[in-house]
Amino acid sequence: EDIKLGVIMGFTGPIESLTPAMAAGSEYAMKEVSDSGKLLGGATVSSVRGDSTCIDAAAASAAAERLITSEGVKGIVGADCSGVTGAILANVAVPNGMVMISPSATSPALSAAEDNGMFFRTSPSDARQGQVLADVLMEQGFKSAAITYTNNDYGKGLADSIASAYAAAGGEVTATFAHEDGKADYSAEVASLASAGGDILIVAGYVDQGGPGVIRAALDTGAFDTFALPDGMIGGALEEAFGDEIEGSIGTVPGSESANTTMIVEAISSETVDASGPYIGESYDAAALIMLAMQAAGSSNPGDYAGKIMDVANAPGEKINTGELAKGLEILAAGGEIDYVGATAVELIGGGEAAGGYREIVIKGGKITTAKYR
Amino acid sequence: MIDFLNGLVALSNFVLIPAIAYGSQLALGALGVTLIYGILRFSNFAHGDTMAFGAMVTVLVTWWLQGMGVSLGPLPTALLALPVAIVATMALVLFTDRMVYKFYREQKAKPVILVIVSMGVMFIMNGLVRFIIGVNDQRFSDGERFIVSVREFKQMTGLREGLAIKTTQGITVIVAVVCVALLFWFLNRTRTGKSMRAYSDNEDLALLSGINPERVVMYTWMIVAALATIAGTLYGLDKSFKPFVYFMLLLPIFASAIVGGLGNPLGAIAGGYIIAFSEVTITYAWKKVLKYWLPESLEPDSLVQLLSTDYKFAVSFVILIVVLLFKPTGIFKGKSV
Amino acid sequence: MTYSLRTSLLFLLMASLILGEGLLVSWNSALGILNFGLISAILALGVNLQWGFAGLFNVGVMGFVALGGLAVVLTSTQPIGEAWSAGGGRMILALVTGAATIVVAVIANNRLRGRARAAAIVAILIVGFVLYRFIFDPAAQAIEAVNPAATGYLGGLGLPVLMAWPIGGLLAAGAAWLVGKTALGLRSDYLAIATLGIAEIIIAVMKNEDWLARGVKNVSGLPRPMPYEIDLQKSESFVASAQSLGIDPVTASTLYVKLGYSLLFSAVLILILVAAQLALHSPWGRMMRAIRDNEVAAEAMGKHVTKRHLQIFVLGSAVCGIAGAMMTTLDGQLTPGSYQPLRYTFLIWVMVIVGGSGNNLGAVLGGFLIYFLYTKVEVWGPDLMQLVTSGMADDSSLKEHLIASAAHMRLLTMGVILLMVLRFSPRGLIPEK
Amino acid sequence: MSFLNGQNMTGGYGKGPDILHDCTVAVDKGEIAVIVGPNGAGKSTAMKAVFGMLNVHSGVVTLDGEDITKLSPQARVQKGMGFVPQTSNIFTSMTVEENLEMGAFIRTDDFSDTMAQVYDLFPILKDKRHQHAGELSGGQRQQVAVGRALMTQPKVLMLDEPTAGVSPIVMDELFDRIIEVSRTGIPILMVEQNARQALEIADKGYVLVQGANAYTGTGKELLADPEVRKSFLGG
Amino acid sequence: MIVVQDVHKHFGGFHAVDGATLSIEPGSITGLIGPNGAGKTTLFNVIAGVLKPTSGTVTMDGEDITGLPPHELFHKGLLRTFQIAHEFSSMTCRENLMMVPGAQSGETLWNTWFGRKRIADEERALRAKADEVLEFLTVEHLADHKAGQVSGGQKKLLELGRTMMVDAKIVFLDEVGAGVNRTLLNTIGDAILRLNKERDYTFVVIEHDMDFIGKICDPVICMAEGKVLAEGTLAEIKANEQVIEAYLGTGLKNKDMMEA
Ligand SMILES: Nc1ncnc2c1ncn2[C@@H]1O[C@H](COP(=O)(O)OP(=O)(O)OP(=O)(O)O)[C@@H](O)[C@H]1O
Ligand SMILES: Nc1ncnc2c1ncn2[C@@H]1O[C@H](COP(=O)(O)OP(=O)(O)OP(=O)(O)O)[C@@H](O)[C@H]1O
Ligand SMILES: [Mg+2]
Ligand SMILES: [Mg+2]
Repeated sequence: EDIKLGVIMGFTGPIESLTPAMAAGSEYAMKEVSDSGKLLGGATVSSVRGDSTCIDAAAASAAAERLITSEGVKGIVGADCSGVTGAILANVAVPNGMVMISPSATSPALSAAEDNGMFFRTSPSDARQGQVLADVLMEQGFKSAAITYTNNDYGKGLADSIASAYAAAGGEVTATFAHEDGKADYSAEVASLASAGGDILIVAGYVDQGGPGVIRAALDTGAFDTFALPDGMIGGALEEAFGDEIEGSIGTVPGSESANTTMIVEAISSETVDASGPYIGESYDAAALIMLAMQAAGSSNPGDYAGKIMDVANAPGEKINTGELAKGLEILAAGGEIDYVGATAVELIGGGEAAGGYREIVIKGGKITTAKYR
Repeated sequence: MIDFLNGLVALSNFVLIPAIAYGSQLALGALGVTLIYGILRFSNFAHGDTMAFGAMVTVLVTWWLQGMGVSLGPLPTALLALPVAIVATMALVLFTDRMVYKFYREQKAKPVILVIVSMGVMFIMNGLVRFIIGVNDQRFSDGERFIVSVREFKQMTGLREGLAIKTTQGITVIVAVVCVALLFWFLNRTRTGKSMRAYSDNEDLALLSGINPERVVMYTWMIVAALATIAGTLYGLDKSFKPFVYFMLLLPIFASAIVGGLGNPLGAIAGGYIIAFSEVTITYAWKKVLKYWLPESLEPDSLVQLLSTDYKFAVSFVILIVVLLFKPTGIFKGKSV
Repeated sequence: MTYSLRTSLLFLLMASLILGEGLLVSWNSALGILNFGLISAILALGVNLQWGFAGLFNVGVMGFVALGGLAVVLTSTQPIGEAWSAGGGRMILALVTGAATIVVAVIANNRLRGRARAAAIVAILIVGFVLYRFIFDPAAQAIEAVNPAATGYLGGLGLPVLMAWPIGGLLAAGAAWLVGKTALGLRSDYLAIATLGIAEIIIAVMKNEDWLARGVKNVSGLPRPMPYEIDLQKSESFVASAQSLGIDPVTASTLYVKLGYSLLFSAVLILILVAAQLALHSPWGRMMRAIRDNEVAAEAMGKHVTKRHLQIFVLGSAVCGIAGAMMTTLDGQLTPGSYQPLRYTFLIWVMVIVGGSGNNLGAVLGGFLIYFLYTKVEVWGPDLMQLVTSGMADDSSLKEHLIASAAHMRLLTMGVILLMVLRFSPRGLIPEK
Repeated sequence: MSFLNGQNMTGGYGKGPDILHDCTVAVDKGEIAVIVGPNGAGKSTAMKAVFGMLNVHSGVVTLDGEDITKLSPQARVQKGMGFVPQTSNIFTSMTVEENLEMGAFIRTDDFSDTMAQVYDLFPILKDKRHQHAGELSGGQRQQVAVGRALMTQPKVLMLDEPTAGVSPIVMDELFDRIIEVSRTGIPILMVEQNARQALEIADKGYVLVQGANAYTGTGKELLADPEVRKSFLGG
Repeated sequence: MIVVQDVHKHFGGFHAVDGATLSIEPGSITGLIGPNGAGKTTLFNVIAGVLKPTSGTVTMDGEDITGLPPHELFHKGLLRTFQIAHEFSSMTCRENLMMVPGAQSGETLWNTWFGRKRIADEERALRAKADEVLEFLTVEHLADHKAGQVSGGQKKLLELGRTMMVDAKIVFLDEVGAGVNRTLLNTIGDAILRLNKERDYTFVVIEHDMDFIGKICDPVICMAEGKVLAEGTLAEIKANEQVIEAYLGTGLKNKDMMEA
């Protein structure tokens, strides 16, 4: 049997440079499972990609529609951006009873979406990260900060939660300004942020969108020289672009000690896929969860395995790390229980979203280094 | 007095210098748009992607040069690569013209058809660039980053506020001024330039005067290709090269060309600065500057900001519309088809 | 080939494309395309009214579509009582103050002369602005503070969602009237960029004014005029009738809902199309064409050009607003960040031009065809790449590179198709007679 | 054979119906040939056909014995043909002087003399040399148009209603000048509705009706023909 | 009934109309002549509301109409033609005429949807009228041709034809004759005389053809350099030294005219 999984991401559009690696991450998990030959007695898994465009809800729904009704996929990894994710969920996934696990839609609003138990995400809601980042800032002694965020639901939600957590912890937010991704120039934003001042600039953006532009302008004008960077900003591109220019900057990314993405990143890195961006591990995990749940339910039917996703993701059971999917499948086949850890220390809470362990990073010697796990 | 200077330096550093540099970048892009409009009489949506293509060739050649160990000392190596890129871009646009636009010209299609056609070309060029170099940020700048950096400036003057002027900013401004002067001279003083204007005015009559229309079109595209490549490269040097951003640049570039008056090179320059300055100044938070300028008792604790930067783009459009209401064809009385 | 034969053939071809999608791919996908095709056709009609009839180069379509979308939220969601009590009254006062400032400024502009005029206007605007911000800021803050993750806005009127369509039209018409009053003195590309700017301003407001419709935080779960598929799947009578037709209940429910939308949208399209056709083939249409051809002469022949321009600009924009509301209803959510000029303005223009500007049937055809292609090239692009690379060695890096960039073939394919169509019929598929 | 000869031309615009039917116009060195006829007879069309701006599917055009039927308009300009069309015959967004310069576009010699002559002929243009031609009055535009053609120093000059809208005094001068030009050996082919004055100075006259030659003769002959006078010259 | 009082129109520093004062008697056919660039067309444009005068007033039947927009003047019965033809190029010649009458009930959107019957009746009448005018202008065969694709002279005829579609009080004709065949021009002259007699139209006619002016105009006004140079019957004007020097000249054409 060949089981098809849909991978719906914005292969064109504003985050087109992140998505190839994310898709490759999830497809890597599928390959791992297919190669093991242990899923449902030797089924193989293949992926069918669909373009979410990240922004066009209609196009994204049409793509999902096609995957489900004509390609006959049994589960969907995606979508990427929160807006289109919500649209696909409401218009296509729920009506068709399709399981959907998003690796990167982090909007808190999705927690409350009507999902009929079909929607999960492997990235934590932004509410949690705000708290973590605020803690890091206070511990490092940054007493005042300016915030700039990418003007979408991710950036806005994250900025809101950072601001409120930071203020609650006693920090002073001097200003909060949005920046639009893909714009030609960020002088205006940086000028105003500089005017507001602060010990550090929090940039809640994307590493291959407006984020670096803002940092560049801030560095060049001498407005700020240390930055606090949430998950969307952490990636190889950051090291490449700034190196030790942002020495001492701090950041947070979902992750835990026991989990690591290095293996996936190495496996998928190639000439054509730049694997330095975020959400690669999450994508791997999303695909892994679907397949593990199928194994647990003994069926590839979404209606059957949806209920098993929480079981395989959480304790009790044997911990399954990246690259150990075969082991997980075996245990499940034998009727045992697993606690999937994967690339991002998956722990699903509430309505099926990641609880979120975080890795605190610091830029040292021009490299992203791990300070500790939270 | 020192306080006043500090305030002034802060204002220059954060507002004036970035706005001038950004304005020049827009102006260079707008020159290309305005020329196509002025002579071939349509709004060329593919201009942003032409810029991206030109810049991409520069990036590739620069990498190659860097690999060979060639450098220009304090200046970016990309300047050496520029001529190659210009030639490549010229080849591309001339090829496009042959394959695409020529047909519609012969059909005497309405300008709006050409606009839509240029969107088709935009999609294709867009795909081409992403195809060759990918969608990610690419760095290719080297040489001395700053003419004056913040730290140097502070050391030099002993002021609390610093001032940075980047090499690329300097180059951009100089190049923009030189380009517009050359173009102005070319169009108004040379025979070829005049024949280009004549063609744009009345194609049939140009024919009757012995002007070869295909030649005019060819020259136009070649100049536009050169301008686009220069603009794209300078922008890429200053910020970074990313194909998608060139598409997004299109909007402010059009705004600049229009507010200045389509078809007029001086208008493109003026328009570029107007758009850039309105983006940067109107939403500026004056707190920092006022802290220096006002006596302590009056020091503001709010940001003293007229509008949030969220609206910077909106503001520049409001200004554009206001200008157009008083000067319906732009500041320099542009054309309209 | 005669004109009407050509037209019928083209529509037949379009119908068979959609039917083919249904037979070869899936009926769900076909109906999905049909529904967006219907909305696109309405949008194209709106633009064609303005451009094809009157020569108004409106590139602000996106703004009016977005206003239609906003209308859905303002009409159909439940009011948030808490937010209203937190700052509703004050917000209304602020908006009234803002409007009053502008009205007073306009009056001053008309009444006063000379230097006093400029001074008075500046003074009025500054005082008004400060007053406005003074009332507005706390109100907005208070409203946005009410449960920001889930609400944080005023909510709507709680009316049936179908009401949102005409209201969307009205909202767009109102905005168009304001825009028209100020900007319709402009011509060709100057008008274009002005309208483009206005659309950007509308989007900026929708993105940043969270109290209004949650800004970039989006409003999802909007009410819909059709039953939910889940409910249908649970309804026994529905399941029974589905089974009697031999369709599995899940598919039947999704098809049922889509078909319902198709009928609603078709009704709107036909209504607007008939009205537009009647108007075009009448002295009114003739007058409009005259104005488009030569404004100076039309003015000398007693036609009130400005008034007519305003009329058609408002009408066309209202149609776009209706379509925008329909689209948001279909999406079930309002995401201001998703309004991009490329998709909501230029794609519509492509529809009009490819279909044949100045011809209503052309616009409708263009709407269907271009939307169809826009969705299909997502599939064709990668297929094309597979085909291109099929001859290459499996491990060649060029092949890998080509396959990896296949997603970008979407726009490229779109571009190629666009150029092809315009090459073979430069005046559009169904040109103006 | 005449110096410029449009022989038995048949053709029309684009894919439309034929406008010209077997129409012949010709002019020799030192001659002035005038075409007259009712509105829509095809006079302008005949001129355009001679200049290669039309599909002529039968008939030939020769210049100085050479068959130029297949040449593009530009190439005909290079061969020394000058043409003033009836409508949109100036560059409105360029100054008067630039308009004249464009007339001399194919010349590589110094053309300041010719320009001075044109300014002598039309003094008003000298006053307005730096003004955009689009801002001129109707008659002034016409003067620019003729001036532009004169700048070419053509081997043969074709004028489509050069005197439409010019005042009597300028018209007189224009005719004088046309006679002068023709005396230097340059053949002149023109369409005129001020037909009586034009035929007065014409060596050859053609009356076109519905795209075909109706009457041909010397200017005097046509003027003397009562039928022609009544039907085409306004009695 | 039209009184032009000290009208100035400046373009930058150039005074195109420089203090023109004249009055047009009801029921007259006034000829307006003058050298190229005298300001005749500019004066027309000021009267017809296309240009706003720099100073001065225009009154019609005692009512100040200075600066009123053209469409309002049209409804007051003031029509004009353009020196450079302004046809509606993508419409047929018949449509060019049918669009003219004001207050067509089919011009309101409401009626296009709910008043089809009335529109159909009106259209039939209009069509007949338009065909009549086309026939009069000898271009009935062009009724269904696009106006952009007819000859230069035919476009001028359409200009004139439009003014014949409605009952006008006063019609300004800007060089209807230029480019029009002289035989046809004679017919047009007759028509103008007839409209003047039978329907009481007032005409103001700019023309450089003295035969035509002589045949239909009385009085004749000669402008030069933006001012009124002379006024009177054609004979008086022709005898005026200044007019001869500035405008008529003594050349071929003049001779020819004297002979005639
Ligand atoms: N828009 C303008 N800008 C500058 N000058 C202008 C403009 N329009 C007209 N003029 C000038 O005003 C003068 C009068 O022009 P007008 O068209 O009124 O002349 P006219 O008497 O109608 O001449 P003609 O008999 O040649 O038609 C001319 O010298 C012309 O150059
Ligand atoms: N661009 C065109 N396309 C199609 N038909 C045209 C075009 N121009 C003119 N015609 C037609 O060709 C015929 C001859 O036109 P032409 O311009 O040669 O007339 P003409 O003799 O110059 O008249 P006039 O004295 O009025 O200028 C007319 O019936 C006209 O309708
Ligand atoms: Mg003619
Ligand atoms: Mg005139």
